[in-house]
Amino acid sequence: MSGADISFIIICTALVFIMTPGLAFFYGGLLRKKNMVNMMAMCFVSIAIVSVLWFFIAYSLAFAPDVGGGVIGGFDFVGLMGVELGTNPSYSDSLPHMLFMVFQLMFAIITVAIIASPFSERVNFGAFCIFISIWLIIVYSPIAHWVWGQGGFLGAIGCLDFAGGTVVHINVGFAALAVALVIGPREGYQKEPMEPNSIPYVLLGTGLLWIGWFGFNGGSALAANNIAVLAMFNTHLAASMGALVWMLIEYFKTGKFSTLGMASGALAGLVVVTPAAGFVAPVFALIMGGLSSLVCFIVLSWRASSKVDESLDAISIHGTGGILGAILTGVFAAIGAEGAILGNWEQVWIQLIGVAITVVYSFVATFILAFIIHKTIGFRVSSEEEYVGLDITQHGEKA
Amino acid sequence: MSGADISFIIICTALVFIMTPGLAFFYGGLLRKKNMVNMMAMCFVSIAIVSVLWFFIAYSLAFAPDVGGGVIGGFDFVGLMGVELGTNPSYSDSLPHMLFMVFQLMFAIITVAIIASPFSERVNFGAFCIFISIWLIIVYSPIAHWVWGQGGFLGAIGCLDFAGGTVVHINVGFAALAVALVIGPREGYQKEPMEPNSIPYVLLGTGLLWIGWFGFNGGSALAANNIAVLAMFNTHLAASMGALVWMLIEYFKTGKFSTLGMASGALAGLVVVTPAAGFVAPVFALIMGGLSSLVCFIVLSWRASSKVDESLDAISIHGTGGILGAILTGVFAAIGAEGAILGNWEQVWIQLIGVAITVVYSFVATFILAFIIHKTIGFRVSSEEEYVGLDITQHGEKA
Amino acid sequence: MSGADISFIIICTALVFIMTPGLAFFYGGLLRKKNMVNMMAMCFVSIAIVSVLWFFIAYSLAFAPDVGGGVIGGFDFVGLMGVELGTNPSYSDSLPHMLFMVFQLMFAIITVAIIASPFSERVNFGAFCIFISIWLIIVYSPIAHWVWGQGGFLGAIGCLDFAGGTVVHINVGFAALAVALVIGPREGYQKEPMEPNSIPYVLLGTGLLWIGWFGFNGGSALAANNIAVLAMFNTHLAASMGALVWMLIEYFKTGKFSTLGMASGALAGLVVVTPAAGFVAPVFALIMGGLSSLVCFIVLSWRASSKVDESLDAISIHGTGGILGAILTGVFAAIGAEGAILGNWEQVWIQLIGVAITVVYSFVATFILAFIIHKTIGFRVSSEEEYVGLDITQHGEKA
Amino acid sequence: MKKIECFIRPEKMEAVKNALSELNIKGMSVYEVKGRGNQGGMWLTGRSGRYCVEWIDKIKIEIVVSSKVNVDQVIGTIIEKAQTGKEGDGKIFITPVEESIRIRTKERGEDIL
Amino acid sequence: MKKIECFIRPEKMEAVKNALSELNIKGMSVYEVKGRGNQGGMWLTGRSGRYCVEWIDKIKIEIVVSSKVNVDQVIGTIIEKAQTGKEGDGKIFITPVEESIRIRTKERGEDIL
Amino acid sequence: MKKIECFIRPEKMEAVKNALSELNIKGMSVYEVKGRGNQGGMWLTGRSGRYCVEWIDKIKIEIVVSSKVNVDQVIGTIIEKAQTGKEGDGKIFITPVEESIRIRTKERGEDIL
Ligand SMILES: Nc1ncnc2c1ncn2[C@@H]1O[C@H](COP(=O)(O)OP(=O)(O)O)[C@@H](O)[C@H]1O
Ligand SMILES: Nc1ncnc2c1ncn2[C@@H]1O[C@H](COP(=O)(O)OP(=O)(O)O)[C@@H](O)[C@H]1O
Ligand SMILES: Nc1ncnc2c1ncn2[C@@H]1O[C@H](COP(=O)(O)OP(=O)(O)O)[C@@H](O)[C@H]1O
Repeated sequence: MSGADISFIIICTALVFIMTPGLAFFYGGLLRKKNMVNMMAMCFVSIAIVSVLWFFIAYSLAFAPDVGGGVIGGFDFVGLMGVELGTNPSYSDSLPHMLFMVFQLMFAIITVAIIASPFSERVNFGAFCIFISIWLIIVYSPIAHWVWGQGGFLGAIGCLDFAGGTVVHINVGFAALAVALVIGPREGYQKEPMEPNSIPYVLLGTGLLWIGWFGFNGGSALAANNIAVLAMFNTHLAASMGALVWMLIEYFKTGKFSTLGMASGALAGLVVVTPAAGFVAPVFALIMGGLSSLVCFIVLSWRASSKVDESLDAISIHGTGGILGAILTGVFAAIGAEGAILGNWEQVWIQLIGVAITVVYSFVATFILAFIIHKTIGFRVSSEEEYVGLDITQHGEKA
Repeated sequence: MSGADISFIIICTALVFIMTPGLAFFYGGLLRKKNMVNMMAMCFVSIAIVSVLWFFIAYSLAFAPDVGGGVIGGFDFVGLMGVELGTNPSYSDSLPHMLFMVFQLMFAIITVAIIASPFSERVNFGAFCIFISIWLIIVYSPIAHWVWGQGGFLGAIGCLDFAGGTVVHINVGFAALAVALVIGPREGYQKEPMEPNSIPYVLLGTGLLWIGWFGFNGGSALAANNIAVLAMFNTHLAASMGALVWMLIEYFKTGKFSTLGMASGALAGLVVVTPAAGFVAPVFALIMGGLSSLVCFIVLSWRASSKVDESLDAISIHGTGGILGAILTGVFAAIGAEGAILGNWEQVWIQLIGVAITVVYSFVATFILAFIIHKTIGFRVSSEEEYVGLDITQHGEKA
Repeated sequence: MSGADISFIIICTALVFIMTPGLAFFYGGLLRKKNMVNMMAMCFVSIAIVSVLWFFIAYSLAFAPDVGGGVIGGFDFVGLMGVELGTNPSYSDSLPHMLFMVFQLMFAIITVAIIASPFSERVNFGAFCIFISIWLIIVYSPIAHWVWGQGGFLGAIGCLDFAGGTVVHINVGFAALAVALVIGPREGYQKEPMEPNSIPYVLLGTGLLWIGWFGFNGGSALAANNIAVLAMFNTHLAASMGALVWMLIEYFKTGKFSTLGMASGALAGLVVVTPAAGFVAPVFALIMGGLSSLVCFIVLSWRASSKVDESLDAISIHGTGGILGAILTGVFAAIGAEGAILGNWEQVWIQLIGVAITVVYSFVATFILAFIIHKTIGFRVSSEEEYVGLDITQHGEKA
Repeated sequence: MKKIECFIRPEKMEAVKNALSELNIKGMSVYEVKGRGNQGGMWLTGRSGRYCVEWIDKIKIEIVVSSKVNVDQVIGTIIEKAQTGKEGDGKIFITPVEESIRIRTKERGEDIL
Repeated sequence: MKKIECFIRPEKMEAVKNALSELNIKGMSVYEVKGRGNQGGMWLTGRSGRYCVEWIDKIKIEIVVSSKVNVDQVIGTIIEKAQTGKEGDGKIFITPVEESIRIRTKERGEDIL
Repeated sequence: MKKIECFIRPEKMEAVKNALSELNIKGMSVYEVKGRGNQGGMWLTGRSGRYCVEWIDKIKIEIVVSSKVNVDQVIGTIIEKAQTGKEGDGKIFITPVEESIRIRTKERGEDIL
């Protein structure tokens, strides 16, 4: 075990943790004030629920030795039995197994919190809690297993995902889309103004997400080494370029320097670089960040004009940026992996397989799950409750 | 000296630091808007005052070699003389003594800031500053010495306190209670609505406290090793379980998913696990977190219906959770210490002694101190000033 | 390469990063609400622009081997060519060159963001973006080169600047002054009330700046060693003393405990200790913090009564505190350097040279640059736009 | 001169404003208020039975119009845009105004409106 | 119809609302204002002598009542609940209302109140 | 008794208040509103042409004065302090008040003002 690595990954874990409160502010600021506490509560409850389930079962399904076929982990780590303070060489030689486990936990939390997007402003809080509990187990854990788990089949075929582009972003994007389709738009959607209630909160969230992402991507090196440095710098560069490009796009379209655009662009850059962070040279991170803003902007514009009320845009940013990132990782990878620029075009192909499988599984499984809950427990609050706002009706509180 | 440990503890120190601004938001959001700046100012001034006094005298009283009887440290470290850049093996072989000192300083700061609770919305800021200056020296420093100081008597009898359950939480809880009894309730208490002015601020504070607690408990291993990992994960798990349980309790009582309840539960979990973090297996951290929410909820309900206006609930959460944690540490300790589950029931007994002595000393000494200041300088602002709000009258500012 | 150092500096980089979002809140809270988003956007766009330019050219000008005369770096590191994952012994033996580069990048970002001060509430956002792009290259990069660059002439004559008192603070203070003189005061300045719109935001910013400064000064040791510890503690102590002294000054002047005063004092302390952090004993950090508050308070009072509308006081705090710090570093340096207290009065003289050259270059170059932009593109928005507020007119958004 | 005070749902404000603009009624002031109507709030069903949200956010638009303006038309326009048919649509009150002054020019009387 | 505008201490709002509910006066609108009375604010003593807090937060409750309502009883109820006997308790003003319209139904007149 | 409602620029509030204090008019209430005048907002030129900021923040000061007060003098004072000569200076409206009550003492009538 290495003290330096332990020190690094503990702090990276803390940084990934702070992304979820950050997201609470990012998302909360984008909604109408009457639903802001509800959104923040969804993010915070994700921390609580995912952590407890991780302890009991979800970590085991994702990271316990494969039960066959590379599809799911077994029950070896149920209740964190066998997750000791010593190392588990399948995951790291220098970190206590428990540290690897808690670092991974933070990824699961933020993923689940991002999925709050399509639930915003219209959903029964209890039903949301039930949904995420099951979703963690039947969607997140398997996909995490495929890519990162011991024996997972996407990892086995050589699918590159440095820090979770597939597991976290593509997954959550398409899950969010599925949910949005099942539960339908908010009342008054596209008819009434639904302006963000606090840009400063959005920016606070952006700042916290950004710093957290240093831990997310940097920490994914699982050691305090130069790959961590590369990942961290690439992360920053892609976010910066993303912010700049999106802002300029909006400026040329509307004549205004949209601050929200800057924040969205930063996010688009952060998402796209996630699978690539430790594999590509900085110049490609720069390019990926800029490209991601462009592509996500187009998808977002299209989404916003559609009937799909997934208004915090997990699909347009995490989903889209995630796919783009996965593919471009296959193209630009050159450090510790070989992508198309080193002549290995097959990698792109492998990446596409990873994308396709994740998209399909995430979308279909989430759709079915959401559909069942929607038809049984029911997601939507009553029209009156939606009107009054969920802060009062679900939580008895006001922002 | 170890670079890894230095790196780790410097960052943990920074994390503990951020708890106090976090607390400023947690507490500030719970009050009425007209007193929010005042509350935040109390937290920030705690940073300033405690740090300066720590330099001059408080560190010495707490951590200088004992002057006899295990009751108080001497003057060896006055003005930080003798607190060098080399190690002090009494405290750590791998850290510069100065780093140990500043890590401890952050604990003193957050403790003093928590004590702002019973002062909220009714107290002369100058009197508060005087109070905390003396309290640090006559209450905090001795108790810290007993438990952690070189030769302190509670440490000597084997009292287990991993990261400050006794020194920080029990201490501050009962000190807050004493202050509340001395200065009496706010005008209009229990007659007029006194709703929290900003749940988002409370959640921001919760997020910052939570991440800070990773440094608080994790860093208390004083090294980047697997005990730090254990402490950090236990911290997170107890907080998560606490949040979940409290939320569910409120839901079954009122039908609403209180976000404040979630925040309180997280805090209850964080407090209870503090003395136990590096000594117990995760499953016990989980149990402790849940139990703490239950017990703190009951105490808080009782407190809220009483005449005691200690409305930010240092007593119900820090005091109660701290006692529960101290006892359960004696029960569940199994890693690097032996508790009742390993047959060592005496540990519980030792823990109870630690609790009892701390409760009595903290309460009595604080009561006397508060009483003297109350009768001489006077804590309460005039009724008119209280009505207008302390932001304007004490600080000439508005939130 | 050292894992411990890498771990430490990556996290310090993250901490310095968070200073800029922190500054967004610090500055944003001080303005009128109608311009808050604009101010935050200026801070965030600084991140984006500086990072991208750093990649292309600015890092090279500052840190590539000197082209002769110690005045400017060459083009060796353009596009970060040659900035590898291995070490660059000119800067550090234990860190990847890339890590040194990104750590330095964060300094450039926060410096550029601080310069938003004189632009507040009256400037075309596009013109601001153009200004900072050029300023980074023609002012920041050269000065950074002089002090820290390989072959820089101020470094060569032995000018002491531990963490950027000269490069960051003096530089930005006088640049801000120059800008303020060029673009003139806001309409209604000193005639209409312009109260801060959110003290809590200012305090959030203060908290984030403070914790970030641990990375700023601590990380400037470029290793997880005891000098980092010293720097970090000195930072904290100076900030605490600064906060206390400024608060007391205001109290004796106005009878109110100004929270803004506390925040300003903390900043004054943080600034003054920046060049000295790793060179002086804590007691001198304490003295410097207190002294800085006193001096900055006087300068600020004078500035506030003048016609110079540099209302976020980069000149009074960063400029003034920076000069004071540079000089006092020459006086008190005793650890790893010899100042006047060790009899080496020449050091003070060298410091004064550093100060004078920086002040003159920064002021003159910035003045010329600002003047040219002002007369060509034009900085000021129209009187109507200024009235309505920049959030709507520049960004189409509302806080 | 009459003052028309209408309490409407916040989400209808833009629509009402735009419709009034077309009638060439441009001068107006907007207040954020909270209110309750004859039902004393809005009744909802929660896990623990029926409960009442006592205050609902509303917007008050206040328009002072000259006596040359057809008040009924204005009212009709507001109703058309603000109506949903559900409880909580709001109310309009008409009160008398004795004098109007434009600060910029010191002019007085109906013609400044 | 009359409009009753009462400026009261914010902390009395709930009590006033509840008391009015018992009189079956439910429709009302609430504004957050700041104000000053004849004393020109609130005078306090600080370390550096007497000073005045010029604006104090108040709540204005605005109630339009039909002419069948006993206005004096309403006023009496408000006073009973809002009075503390100290300066700053606030004032009540009565103004005339000419017409009321319910947006939901287009009904007009006193009966909608 | 009259109610004087003046919509002014927020930055003029202090000046107006001080000037009224000198006339010994101290009681008043202040509302934060947003409004638009006859221009329908404020027209600006941006990169992509002319556009209109439809709502501008204003302050409404509401002053109920007894009939002994010289309303014209009050109006004159407000205008003097609030005028800039540019569009958006605001308007003043005068409406009748039938009764005033002081909550603290239950006194009624003009003399409480
Ligand atoms: N009597 C009244 N006096 C003052 N304001 C009223 C009165 N009645 C209604 N309002 C205002 O109008 C809003 C909507 O009225 P409401 O009665 O809910 O509509 P509806 O008549 O369609 O049920 C209320 O929230 C309140 O602000
Ligand atoms: N003449 C007035 N015009 C408008 N509002 C007034 C007037 N006088 C008082 N108010 C409102 O009533 C509130 C309380 O009045 P105040 O005079 O302080 O009560 P008291 O008469 O008990 O001293 C003020 O804050 C203000 O909002
Ligand atoms: N007819 C009106 N009814 C109600 N409020 C009005 C009316 N006209 C103007 N106002 C208020 O007065 C403010 C300023 O008026 P404005 O017309 O812009 O001034 P000016 O007459 O100098 O152009 C507006 O923002 C609005 O709040």
